[in-house]
Amino acid sequence: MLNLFTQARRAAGRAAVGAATLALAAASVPAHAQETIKVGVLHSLSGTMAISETTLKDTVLFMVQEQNAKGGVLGKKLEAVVVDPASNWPLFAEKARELIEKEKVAVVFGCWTSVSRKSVLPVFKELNSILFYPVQYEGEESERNVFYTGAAPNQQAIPAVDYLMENEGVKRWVLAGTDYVYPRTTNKILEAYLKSKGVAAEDIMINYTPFGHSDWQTIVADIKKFGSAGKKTAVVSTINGDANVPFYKELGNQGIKATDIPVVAFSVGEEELAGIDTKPLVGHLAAWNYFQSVDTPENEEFIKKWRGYIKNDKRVTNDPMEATVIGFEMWVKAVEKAGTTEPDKVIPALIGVSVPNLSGGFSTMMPNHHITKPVLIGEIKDDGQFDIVEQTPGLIVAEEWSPYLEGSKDLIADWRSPLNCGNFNVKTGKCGGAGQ
Amino acid sequence: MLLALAVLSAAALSAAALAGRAEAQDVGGALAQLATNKYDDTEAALSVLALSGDPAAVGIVSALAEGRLVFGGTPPRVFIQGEGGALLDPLTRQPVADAPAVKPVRVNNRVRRAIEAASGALSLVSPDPAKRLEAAQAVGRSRDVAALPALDAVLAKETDPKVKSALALARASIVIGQAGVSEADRIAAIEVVGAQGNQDALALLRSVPADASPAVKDAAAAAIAGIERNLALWGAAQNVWYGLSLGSVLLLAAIGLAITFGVMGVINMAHGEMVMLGAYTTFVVQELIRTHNPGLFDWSLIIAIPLAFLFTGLIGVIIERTVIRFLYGRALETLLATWGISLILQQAIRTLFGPTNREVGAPSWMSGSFEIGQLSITYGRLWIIVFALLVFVALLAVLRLTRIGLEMRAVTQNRRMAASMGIRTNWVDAMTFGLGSGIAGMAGVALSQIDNVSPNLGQSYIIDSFLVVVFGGVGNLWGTLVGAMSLGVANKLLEPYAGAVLGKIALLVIVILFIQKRPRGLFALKGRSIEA
Amino acid sequence: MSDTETLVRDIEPDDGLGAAKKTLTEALLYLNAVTVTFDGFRALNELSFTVDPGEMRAIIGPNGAGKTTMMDVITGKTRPDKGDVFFNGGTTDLTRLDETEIATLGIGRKFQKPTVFESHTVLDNLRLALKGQRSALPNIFRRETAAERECIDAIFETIRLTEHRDRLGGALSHGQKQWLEIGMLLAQDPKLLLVDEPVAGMTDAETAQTAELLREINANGHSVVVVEHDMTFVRDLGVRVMCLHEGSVLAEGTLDQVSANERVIEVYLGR
Amino acid sequence: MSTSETRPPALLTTSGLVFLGVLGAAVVLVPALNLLTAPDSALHVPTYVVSLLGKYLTYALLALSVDLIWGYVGILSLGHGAFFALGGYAMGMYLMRQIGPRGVYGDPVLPDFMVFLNWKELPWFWYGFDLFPFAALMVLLAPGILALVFGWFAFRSRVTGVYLSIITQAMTFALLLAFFRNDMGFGGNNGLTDFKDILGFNIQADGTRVVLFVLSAVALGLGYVLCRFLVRSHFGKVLVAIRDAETRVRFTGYRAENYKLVAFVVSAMLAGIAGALYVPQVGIINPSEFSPANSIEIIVWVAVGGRGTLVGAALGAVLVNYAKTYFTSGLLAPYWLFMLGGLFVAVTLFLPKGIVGTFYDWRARRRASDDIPGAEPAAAPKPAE
Repeated sequence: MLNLFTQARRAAGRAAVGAATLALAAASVPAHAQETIKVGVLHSLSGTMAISETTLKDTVLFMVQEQNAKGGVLGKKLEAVVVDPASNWPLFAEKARELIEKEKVAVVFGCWTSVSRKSVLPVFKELNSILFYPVQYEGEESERNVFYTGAAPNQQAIPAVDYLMENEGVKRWVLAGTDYVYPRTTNKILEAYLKSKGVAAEDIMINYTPFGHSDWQTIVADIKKFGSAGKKTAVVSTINGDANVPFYKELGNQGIKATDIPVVAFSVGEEELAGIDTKPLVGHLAAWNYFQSVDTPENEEFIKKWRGYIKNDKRVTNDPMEATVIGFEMWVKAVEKAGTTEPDKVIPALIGVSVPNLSGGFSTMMPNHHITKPVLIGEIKDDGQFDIVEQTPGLIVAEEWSPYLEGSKDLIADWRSPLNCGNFNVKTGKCGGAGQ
Repeated sequence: MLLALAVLSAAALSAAALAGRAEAQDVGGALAQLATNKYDDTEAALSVLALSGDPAAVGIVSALAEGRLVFGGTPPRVFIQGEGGALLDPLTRQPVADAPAVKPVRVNNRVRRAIEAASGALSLVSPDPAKRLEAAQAVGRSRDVAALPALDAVLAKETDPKVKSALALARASIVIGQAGVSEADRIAAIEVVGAQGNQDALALLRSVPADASPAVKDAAAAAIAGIERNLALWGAAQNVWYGLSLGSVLLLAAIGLAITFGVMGVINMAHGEMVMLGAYTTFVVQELIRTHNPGLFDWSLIIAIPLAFLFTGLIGVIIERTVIRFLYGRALETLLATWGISLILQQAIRTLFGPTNREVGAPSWMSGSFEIGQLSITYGRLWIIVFALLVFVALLAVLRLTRIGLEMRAVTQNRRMAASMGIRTNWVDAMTFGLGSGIAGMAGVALSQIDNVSPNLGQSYIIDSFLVVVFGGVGNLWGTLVGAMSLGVANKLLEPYAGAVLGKIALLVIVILFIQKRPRGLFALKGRSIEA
Repeated sequence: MSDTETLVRDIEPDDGLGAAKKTLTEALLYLNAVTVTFDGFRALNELSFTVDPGEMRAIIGPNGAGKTTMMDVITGKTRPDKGDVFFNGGTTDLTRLDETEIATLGIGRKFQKPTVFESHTVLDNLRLALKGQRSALPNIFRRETAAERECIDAIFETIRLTEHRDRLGGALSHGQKQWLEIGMLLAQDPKLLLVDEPVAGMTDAETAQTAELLREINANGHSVVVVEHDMTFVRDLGVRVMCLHEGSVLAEGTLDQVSANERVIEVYLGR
Repeated sequence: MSTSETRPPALLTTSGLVFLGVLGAAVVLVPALNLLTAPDSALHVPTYVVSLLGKYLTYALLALSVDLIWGYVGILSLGHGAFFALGGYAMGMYLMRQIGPRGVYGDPVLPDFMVFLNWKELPWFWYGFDLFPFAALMVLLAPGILALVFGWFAFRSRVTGVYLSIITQAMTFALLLAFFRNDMGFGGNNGLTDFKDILGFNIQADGTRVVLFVLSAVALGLGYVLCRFLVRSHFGKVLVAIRDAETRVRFTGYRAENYKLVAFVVSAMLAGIAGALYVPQVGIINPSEFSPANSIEIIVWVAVGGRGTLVGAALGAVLVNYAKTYFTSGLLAPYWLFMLGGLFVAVTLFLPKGIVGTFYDWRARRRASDDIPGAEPAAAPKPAE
């Protein structure tokens, strides 16, 4: 009896100590006096997305260094806090929470995939912080705490399709994508758009493949077959990162040349091409808002500084990098305008902020938290760069809610007073989507 | 690239045939158009050049194709950039004295097509039959009506039967969908095109205008039906070929695992990383060749194969000596340890080479394709199948015929007995693991040709590899061969019906059910197995 | 898994001396013309014999004679290619049942290599073997009854392992494992015990004790079939002996009769 | 004088008591330190730590479920993440239905992703998930039925060892591919997210988070007691016997496949509960939970903590995940895979029985003279079964 009692007491004692240690170990180290402004970097450095996101981490670090060289912001130095969400979506949310709650960062630059953004959204809303999201995406979103510096579908996909119709006389379309939300939505929008332009349903082929799909023999053969129906055919590719290399390799292998069936891609940039021998791909297209080959003094200087920073004179630049840079500069400007890093002050201050982009114009943050962008169409060259064959004359405003989709055609976002709403329904005149 | 500097003899072209088009415009006007650097103008200029018959036209078109046609100055003029960057007058080919700053005339897909058509039209009269053949095909592809008179002219004179039939096909391709062609002419064209029996012919046949006469339409419909039947058969063969090709990739990925896992019983989660290391070895070899001896590029894969084998084999031996050897008889712990090793290797490569894809080029003998009937076979895939089978045969030979192979089998079958017979089991273990890893490395060389060379490369093969080995029967190399090939073919036969994703899911379910039927795989080893 | 005992393969069919045949209804175990083939090797070739209720039978024979395969067939581990295997006076066709059903019918088996539950205590080994509830769900809430406890104590006495009851099965010596396994058979209370090489690796004293143990078990009404190489042990058992060769019965009778058989001497005992 | 009447092994051993004690203390201390102390106090536990700990606890429950079948029955499931994810999806579907008209499109019934893809009505398999009891039932049934069907086939056909492991992996991989398909109606790659309420409570409120943490701790505690109860019963002894000598068990008259099946289903249900508690705390469920790598990681947690010890599995899950959280931030972030990989290699080489297993060995050696039978037998894990 006695034995049992002491045993239980001992156990309880150990338990208490254990729990306390556990709690303490996990608890934050108390933040010492803030001499710096912390900037969170939430990009995967390992796992499947590291391939794309690591560069963006470097870009933010580069921008922080540049800004500090200029004297920082509000007289304080910036300090980047890097975490690795490891391409794991729940971990994105956890790390976002850590950045905001424990590290007390003023702003976060991060995410690549839509799912990672969706995963962190509730955290940013709950903790009222700011996220800059630098990647082209499917739209259908506008949140108070998020600023989207990548393209919405109308800033990338639709101009690309227009180009193919006008310049290549394309009549038949293959919409090939990885099976996730960005291709699904973009293709839905494109399908509606093409039909509105008089393209018949049988002239549209839609194909989805899983992530990392590596055996493209059948699908490329199908595309070839579809393309031999006597009408000029093009492929609109929303194939995601990893699957692109084998896709293009198979195109080259099966001898599909850009002059026969051009492929226009929305997720293939300089970084992705760096891993492919592009000689067989010359002439295939990509639509972005920035190319490394943009011929402006701003871009030239940026590339020079970037290569100096990264200590690699072959390192390429790409569109999401430009979007990160624009976002960063907008944030700096807005903080200086607001005189504080307080999100509630910075968020309204960001609307209307205009900064030079790298293609020679200015990009402005619109009330829907998306930015204005030029659209560039480039053809792949044999050196892995793009030859810009078309550039929209002006800047295009993002349609965060696509007019081509059933659910969103009546929605708009405007984060200014009095609307202050990300999904205002112009029909019902109410905030909150379709309303009751 | 389509066109060498073959000098066009103006006399050879029937001037009468071209008179209708080229009257108002001249080469000079075309050059002025080229200098505006607008795609529309460039395209128009090309069609003028194609029909001009001017001896300089060939040179101008090929310069444009090669990116050596430049413009500059005020008003803008066009030059050809010669060797060493000197600017030449496009007509006289003499160096110009007051060279302005220049930029290349821009080219896009539309212009590229026009270039192809123009150079085709221009080289239809080349003395080289191979050139003429190419030109005939190019003209056929362009389906440019303007080329019709020229085609007719050369067709009458052509003597080479191959070129002649290509010319006839090109003519038919143009005529078939053209308005204002006589019924007989069109039906003849349908016959010529229909005889091709391929996908392109189908496309052409479908382009018969809707307002054509019923006889024409019937002829076209009959030809289409014939071709479609034919193609359906070939399609099935093509799918089997794709399946074998996928199977060979699976075989390559799995065969090293058949050694480390199948024979040694190590649940080797780092197997995929060995494949990745092999691919990176290829990348390094190619980089070195590019910088030091570009002439050897076509040999890069041949050079990389033994190096990849040795390098990954060495890594394998190191892993075996430092980690695996403490874990024999504890197969599950090898899963844990090799999983850790795979994380370390991935991150090591990420740190050394960066997280992005690396470019591994294809040597010329692996590019392109050829056709057997309607079966299109790409050289790259063919070589991978050949390579996979060679590796398989070589491995069998090593295990069956060599001393070390005998010792490996002895050790895996009865370690104690082998040891007591004087076999250095430690050494044999290291060699076996090294062999399996080395083979994975060689697979990496082949896979670098069709997949991403990135730190994640290995992860995408590990599940399939295990599936193949288990499906085939652990410890049986023939099982791995049959397993890989049957999974590959089954996948490719399912894909056209179910789509890529559902096809793969269906295949996984089939494998799961199959294992219920044969709990030890296709070729179960009777008696002793790795689980003993 | 240790169930992959080396499969024994025979090479050529033999003329096969007819075994003494009991009628189907009298025999506890009845094998008729059982043939098993592995990859072309005839492990059992038209094997026929019977075991009476309460009988103890010793089976000898060279390696590869088909002894283990015979046990596999009886216990449902291997399905015969052809032939009949009946139990309980012909009421039950064993070829249609699986191992578990056959075990439940009352056929217990001791493996060639002693197989006890190594990470259980000796006591738990016996508890697991003890005749009783075999279904999964009721066993979650099962409690040991006094009767069961007594029964286990009795078995401990029989197999002489009482003082080892709390040791892990894996910690026992080879001979102790053999006894424990026999004890587990007893706990199952089967009608027929198949005992494969029970004295392999035992000292002479242990061998003698084992023989006595088996006789005791037999005396309590269990039929026993023992496969053994050890002639001294077989002699100690003092029962009817059957010699298998190449999958069929070569000779049958008392040990003296069998060991005097020319063929037996030739293929097995040696000159 | 029945001599077999030795003391049956206690339901709770010393380590079990310590384990439950730690959990109990955490249940009291963590909420108290979170809710009752000032945010700037040194003792304050921030909410994100509460959620983090809650997440670890669900992982611990998942590890426990794996240890039940791997440690005690020898079934190495490389697909247990599938059961976890199914439980998570069942809970996620409930949480999606709770959003109601508060989604961005404001559709009263359809979740956002369905509006987005122009779905007109709710697919049949989403019916009922607006009711918590139904969802809770599905948390158990979805993984349970999958395990039942899969196990019934596999165990009856006597698929064992690596073959079983690989087909469990194939199972989770097939589910991964299936759930990635947007046409399946589970939100594709984006999965289910943007949850608002659970049972009417705001899912982001500190109070809700604390309650979820407490529930996770209680579930883990009960799960532990359940597993202990199972493994020390006659049923549990049969399980261990199956692990060590399955053939012997069959020849002893037990239907080994039924025992395995019961254990497998119970384990899958525990994993499902873990998934259901996980989802509201991390705020998202997506098909990557089905990825085979995740399932392998669970095995790694169990191995690190100590296979066949239950407490070790839970401890391993918490430790490895804490290490992950710790290493993925700050300066080490780019190199954390080296640490984690190195940790796994080191554990296999130097602590082959895992942390708790090694501790038991050490304690057993120290007590060698005492010979206390009540101590858990240091279950010697066998190689690939």
